[in-house]
Amino acid sequence: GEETAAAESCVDTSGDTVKVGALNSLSGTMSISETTVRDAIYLAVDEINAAGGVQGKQIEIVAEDGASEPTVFAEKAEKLIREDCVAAVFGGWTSASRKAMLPVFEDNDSLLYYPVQYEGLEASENIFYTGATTNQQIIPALDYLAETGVKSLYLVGSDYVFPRTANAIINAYAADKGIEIVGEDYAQLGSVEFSTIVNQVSASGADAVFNTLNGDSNVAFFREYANVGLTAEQMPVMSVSIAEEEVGGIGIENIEGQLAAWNYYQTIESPANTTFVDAFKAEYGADRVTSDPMEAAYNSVYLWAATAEKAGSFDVADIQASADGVSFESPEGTVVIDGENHHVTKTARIGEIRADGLLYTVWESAGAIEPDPFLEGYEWAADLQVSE
Amino acid sequence: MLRLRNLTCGYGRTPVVHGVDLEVGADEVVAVMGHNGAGKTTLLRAVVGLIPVMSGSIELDGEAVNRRPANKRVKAGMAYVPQGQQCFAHLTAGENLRLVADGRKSGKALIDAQLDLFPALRPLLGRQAGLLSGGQRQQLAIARALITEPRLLILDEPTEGIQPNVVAEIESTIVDLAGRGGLSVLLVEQHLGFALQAASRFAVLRSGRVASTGGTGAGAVERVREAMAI
Amino acid sequence: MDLLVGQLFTGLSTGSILLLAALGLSLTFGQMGVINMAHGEFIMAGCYTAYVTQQVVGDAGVSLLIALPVGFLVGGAMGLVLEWLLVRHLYQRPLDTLLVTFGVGLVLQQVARDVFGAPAVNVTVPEFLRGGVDLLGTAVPKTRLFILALAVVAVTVVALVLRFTAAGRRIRAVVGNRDLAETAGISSRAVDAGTFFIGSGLAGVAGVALTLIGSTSPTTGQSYLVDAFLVVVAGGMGRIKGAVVAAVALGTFQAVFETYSTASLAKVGVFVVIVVFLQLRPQGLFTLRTRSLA
Amino acid sequence: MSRFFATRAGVWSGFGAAALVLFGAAPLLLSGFRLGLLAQFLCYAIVAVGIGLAWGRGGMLTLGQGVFFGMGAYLMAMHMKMADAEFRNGHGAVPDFMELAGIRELPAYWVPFASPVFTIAMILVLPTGFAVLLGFAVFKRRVKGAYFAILSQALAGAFAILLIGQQSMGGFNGLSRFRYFFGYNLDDAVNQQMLYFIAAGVLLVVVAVALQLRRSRYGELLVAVRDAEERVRFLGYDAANIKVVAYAAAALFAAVAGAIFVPVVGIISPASIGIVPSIMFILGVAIGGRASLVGPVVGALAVAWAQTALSEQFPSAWTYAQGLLFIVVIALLPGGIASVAALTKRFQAKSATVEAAA
Amino acid sequence: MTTALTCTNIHVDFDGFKAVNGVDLTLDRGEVHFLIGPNGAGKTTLVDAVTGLAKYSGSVVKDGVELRGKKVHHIARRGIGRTFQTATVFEQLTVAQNLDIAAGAGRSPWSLLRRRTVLPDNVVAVLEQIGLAGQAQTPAGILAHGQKQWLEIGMLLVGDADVLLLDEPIAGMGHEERDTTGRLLHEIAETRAVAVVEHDMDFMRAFASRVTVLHAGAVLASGSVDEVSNDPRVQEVYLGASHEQEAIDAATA
Ligand SMILES: Nc1ncnc2c1ncn2[C@@H]1O[C@H](COP(=O)(O)OP(=O)(O)OP(=O)(O)O)[C@@H](O)[C@H]1O
Ligand SMILES: Nc1ncnc2c1ncn2[C@@H]1O[C@H](COP(=O)(O)OP(=O)(O)OP(=O)(O)O)[C@@H](O)[C@H]1O
Ligand SMILES: NC(N)=O
Ligand SMILES: [Mg+2]
Ligand SMILES: [Mg+2]
Repeated sequence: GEETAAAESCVDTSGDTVKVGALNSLSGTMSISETTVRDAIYLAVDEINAAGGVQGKQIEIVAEDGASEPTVFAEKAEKLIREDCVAAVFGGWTSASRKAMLPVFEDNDSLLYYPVQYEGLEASENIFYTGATTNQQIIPALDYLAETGVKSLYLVGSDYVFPRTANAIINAYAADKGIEIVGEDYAQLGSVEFSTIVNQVSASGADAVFNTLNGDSNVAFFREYANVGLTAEQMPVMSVSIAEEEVGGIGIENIEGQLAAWNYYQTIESPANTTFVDAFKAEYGADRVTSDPMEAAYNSVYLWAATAEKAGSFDVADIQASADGVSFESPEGTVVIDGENHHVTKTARIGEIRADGLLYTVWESAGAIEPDPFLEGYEWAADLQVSE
Repeated sequence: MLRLRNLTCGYGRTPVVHGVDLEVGADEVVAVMGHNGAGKTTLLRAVVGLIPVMSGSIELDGEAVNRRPANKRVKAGMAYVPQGQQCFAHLTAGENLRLVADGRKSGKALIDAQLDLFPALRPLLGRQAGLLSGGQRQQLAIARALITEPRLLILDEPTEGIQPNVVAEIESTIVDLAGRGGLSVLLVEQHLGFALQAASRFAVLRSGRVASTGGTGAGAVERVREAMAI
Repeated sequence: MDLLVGQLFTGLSTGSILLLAALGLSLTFGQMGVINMAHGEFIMAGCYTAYVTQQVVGDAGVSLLIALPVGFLVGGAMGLVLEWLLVRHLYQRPLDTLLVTFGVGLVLQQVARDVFGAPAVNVTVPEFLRGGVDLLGTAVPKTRLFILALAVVAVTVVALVLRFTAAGRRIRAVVGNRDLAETAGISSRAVDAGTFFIGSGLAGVAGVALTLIGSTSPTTGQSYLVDAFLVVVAGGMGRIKGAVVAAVALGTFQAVFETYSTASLAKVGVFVVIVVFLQLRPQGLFTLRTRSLA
Repeated sequence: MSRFFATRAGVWSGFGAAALVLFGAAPLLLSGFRLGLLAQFLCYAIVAVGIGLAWGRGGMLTLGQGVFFGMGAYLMAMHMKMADAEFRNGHGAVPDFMELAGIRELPAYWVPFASPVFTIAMILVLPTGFAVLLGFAVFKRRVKGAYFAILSQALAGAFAILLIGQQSMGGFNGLSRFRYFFGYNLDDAVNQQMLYFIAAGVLLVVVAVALQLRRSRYGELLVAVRDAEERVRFLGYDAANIKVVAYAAAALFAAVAGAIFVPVVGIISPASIGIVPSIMFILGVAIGGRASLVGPVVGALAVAWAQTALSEQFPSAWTYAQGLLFIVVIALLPGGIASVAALTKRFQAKSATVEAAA
Repeated sequence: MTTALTCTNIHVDFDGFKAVNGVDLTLDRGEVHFLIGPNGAGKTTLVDAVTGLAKYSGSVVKDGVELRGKKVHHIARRGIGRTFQTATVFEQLTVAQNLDIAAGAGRSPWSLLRRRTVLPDNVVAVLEQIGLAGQAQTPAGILAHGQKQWLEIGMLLVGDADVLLLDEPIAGMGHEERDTTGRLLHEIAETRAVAVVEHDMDFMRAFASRVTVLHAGAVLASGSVDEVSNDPRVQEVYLGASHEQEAIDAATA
């Protein structure tokens, strides 16, 4: 909002608290995933408050329900900014919800910290992306498959933007690397009828399956997959949306040995992760697991706090100006904000699902990967690039 | 057999029948007459239990049955043939009969007896009742009621839409059954000739109130006419 | 070729799943005219019954066999409560039952979320139903064969009961004319409650069976609901025969269409086919006519 | 009371009062954010008026209004995206979301939506025309009652699925990020207020149209068809035509509401038009009173407001509240809020009779 | 007298069952034509056929126009009106609204979309004629059975039907009401053709101009009241032995 005064900020930090928003779906289909993110945000806020807060101020959370609906996300984001006058908002999961909120944050010149891996090709001044972009998740996963000798791939995904973009990238990658894409299928979000798709996968004789299905569909897909007799040895499935949370519902007997690509697993051995996992379990129960989006959400609060400390202000412009290079010793390793595109550096990891329902790193990138949301560093991706 | 005391009933919150007193003795046939909309059907519906009683009471064999659901009253010996040739449209004619014969010891024989009474129904047993002609449905309805071997038969314009020669049959059947003993009849009928022939007593309803009662002997025609005319 | 055989079987299997989900509806909706939008949540309750049973019993095979009847009772009991509290007051207002039961569905979903948590839980498939059998060169999952068999059994039992037993006649009588049934000595309250119990119980059974192939989460059930209603509509209200044919036809159409197009378009295709089909047979495949004007 | 509003003077004073509240009080009392919210709610109210007509008066429980709402919204959104693209990259430019989806060439069917006139014409004609076609297909074949309800619900489902699959229509994400509304910058608070006034004005117009339809002979005919469709045929009317008119009017209202919704809210996606949102449209109508004229408006506003207010305070409780509202209102108060007055009267009458009887 | 409607060789077949089997029938203006016959003879089915509700073979011609294959509402607009064995009126609407709707099948869409300011003259006249002028503003749902049937007839009259097919119009009526109805029918029939399906023989004897007897889907006899009453075949299948008794009843009444 350059021309108008509509974006006059009402953030008030004169007292000894600073308000932030937590905007996640607590109802509707996405509440499954987003409540876990909410838990991680609260954990981080509690820890920071216990350690003295940000610039000496206690963080106060204003919570809102996105209700799994993009319009509600937009409405609630506007409410948090204009009525509650929060300094920043943490939340969102689906790209649809992010796309709905983006103009709200831009028009009102406020900040969103978005914690989920996504399809890239976006960089807003008003959003900090703490999940992976495609070159920190999809491309490493492809590299791994190519390394293990996969020559043909079958693509299965839910019908929305992330899988579609991911598959566009995979197709470009495959064309460049001589990998054959033998099939590409999309199922409605929430669909549980996978007989046809699995029959086709089975008949295709592909070396591996790249799976971008989301949510409950994974349960039906993997059951069908196992039931027609396909196994991880014959035809491994590389998934990018199945984390520790989902494995239980799918049933370990259906998915043991399959692969996933993320930046974080609960099993990562590092002091930061041990602290995180212990704190999380102490807060929410020993039976709970931690996962990549939770970790990214946890990180996002710390990154915001660190940036505010560095800027010495909660002002949006100051935070934007100070963000570059801010880092955090996170459970997945050191993450650093790229001031240019507002993404963070991340370490890519391929995980294997084992009998205990957890994912174990079987491969990891040499150090953290710089974020490249527009895939400018990849020649084969030239056709995918967009003008910003 | 049946005694109505100060019975008031109607639809929703509007009473249609007001404070009716009426009695049907054992083996007696009582005809209720009255203009269209006088409340005859409403009265009968209350007696069988299809609409609630607002005040007053309905006694069957000296016992108040006000609060019993219709099906219990039927099991206690009432049978009802509603106005308008009603049947279970989606069941076959045969199933309509078997439905009420189910669970009765001599169900088959009972059905047969009715088919002898209404031979026109025999070839129609396999046809869906909803497809029958109006008169065929009415015959079916009467047959269905008789199968339950009622002690009190409640008929709402039973001859409406029935061909003359069958009307005569029905008439003689009713007189016959009542004459044999064990059956009382409460009959609503517009057809004066039929009503006075079949019944031993009559009551005329006007605007939901009993306007006149009496025996069906000589002069009854005039008294009914007079009660209805005003 | 293999694929085609596979797809034909898939159609049959999808059809049997639809049928299982729709069978209860063809009683409560088709027979009684109640548009029970909470039917999906009764299916969901069946799923959680299977889950809880498995937690208690342990052995997946034994628990499946126990869960089937228990699921019937759980679904049926929920149906009874719903019928007693709400539906019985609404028999004259079928469209209103749709909205009321939609509200019930919302509440039940939230209850499931609060009790079992939002993420899906896992119901383990028994050893004897794992893997597939080879049919004409394609691997057909045993779970699907099991569901197919279950659907056949359930449909046969329901159809025979409705057609040939006194109870069936009573159900059809009450459905046709409640007042008249009362005066024929039938307790319409009892029949209504009984019919709703069975219809809802069948949803519970469907739920238990569906844990073999799908997920068990608060929103499971929803995904089957609209398709199940379409099956009943296309088959003709209250016609079991129609429901069977419609379920298999829609399942096969979807499976074959999906092979040459996408799963999403197949869903749209199903809708278009039904609208076109209703042009030819507005009251569904098999209908009972009457001469009344109502 | 109700008698007064049936008179000519009553009607005018009713509209006057509504106009005073909508154009006077609300903008004065509400913050810019709340006024924007109210504009959004008014869009729902416009849809509700149409449902009241089709369902309350015509007996057609249309569970698929999301389809028409969505059509209006998407058509408007297409124009706004075109305008934005043109502003950024010149005439014929590809909107941003298409670039993301890898679409480099503007699809032909998008091209005419550069024209505001064409867009408005399409918003008025396309959804209505579709409703007429579908209405004919369905009503001519005498599909009605529960059949119609379920079919219309399936339609909403199918439409949402279809849109999700169309990358050139924004797919699952839908269309968002609009800068201009017919040349006016949406960032500007004054223009946001103007949008609110448009919504309020359209609502009044729609209510007036519905009022006329109800009071006309057509309105009586519609009730006649609702209660005894077959009989109407024997009087020489084509009952299907009568139903189609109400259905199409409801579709038109929904489409216009959708078209206003887009600039007000800033996004339209399949999530706002599928099965569940379509049923939610019904909730307000049921609560307000399906058969009354202003009931649906009041109900829609009340539900939308309650949702916002309750979900701020008790996020997950809203689901329960929604469910219970459906149950309680429809089961116990089928006439909605509009029937409360009549009900109290009856209740008093009843207790009077009970006393008299006792 | 002019011929209003000619039915030739009508056959109606329900899955092999011949409900109407080669019926010829003409209805003339100026007469009240009774259709009688045993239950299930096919009377209602014949009416169904003429009004477009049942599929048939053969021909139905009104004023030179073939009606077979036309839609229900087109047939109605050609001036053929019918009532049903059970009265169906629009219960939620008032008597006047019922009649107004019935009067308006030919109205332009434009006039439909406007408010009714005054009752059309023909509606007022018919209200008078059917004796419901006092109940013009009463919702039809709370009318008595017989009044509903008069209203139904009135609805046909305002709709300018000049062939009226009435299926048991006096079912459930009392004596005076029957007489009133009978006179009404004759009044109506002065300029129209009226066909009445009835089982009430007193009523038929009192008001029939001509009688056609159907049996098993075919015409058994046709002629004046006396001709058909004395036809032994009619007595056998329809009137029965008791029709003497009926005659006595009628005499005492
Ligand atoms: N379901 C109903 N709801 C409200 N009022 C009704 C209902 N049924 C009948 N009435 C009214 O109750 C009154 C009495 O009707 P009822 O049917 O008892 O008359 P009746 O004497 O049987 O007449 P008929 O000889 O025409 O059968 C009438 O004024 C009628 O309009
Ligand atoms: N749709 C149908 N399918 C099968 N049979 C039918 C159908 N409609 C009517 N019938 C049969 O056709 C015959 C003629 O019926 P219709 O109703 O015309 O008789 P009706 O002469 O009007 O008799 P009533 O005097 O009893 O009203 C009856 O045997 C009836 O059962
Ligand atoms: N960003 C995602 N996973 O929608
Ligand atoms: Mg009566
Ligand atoms: Mg007949």
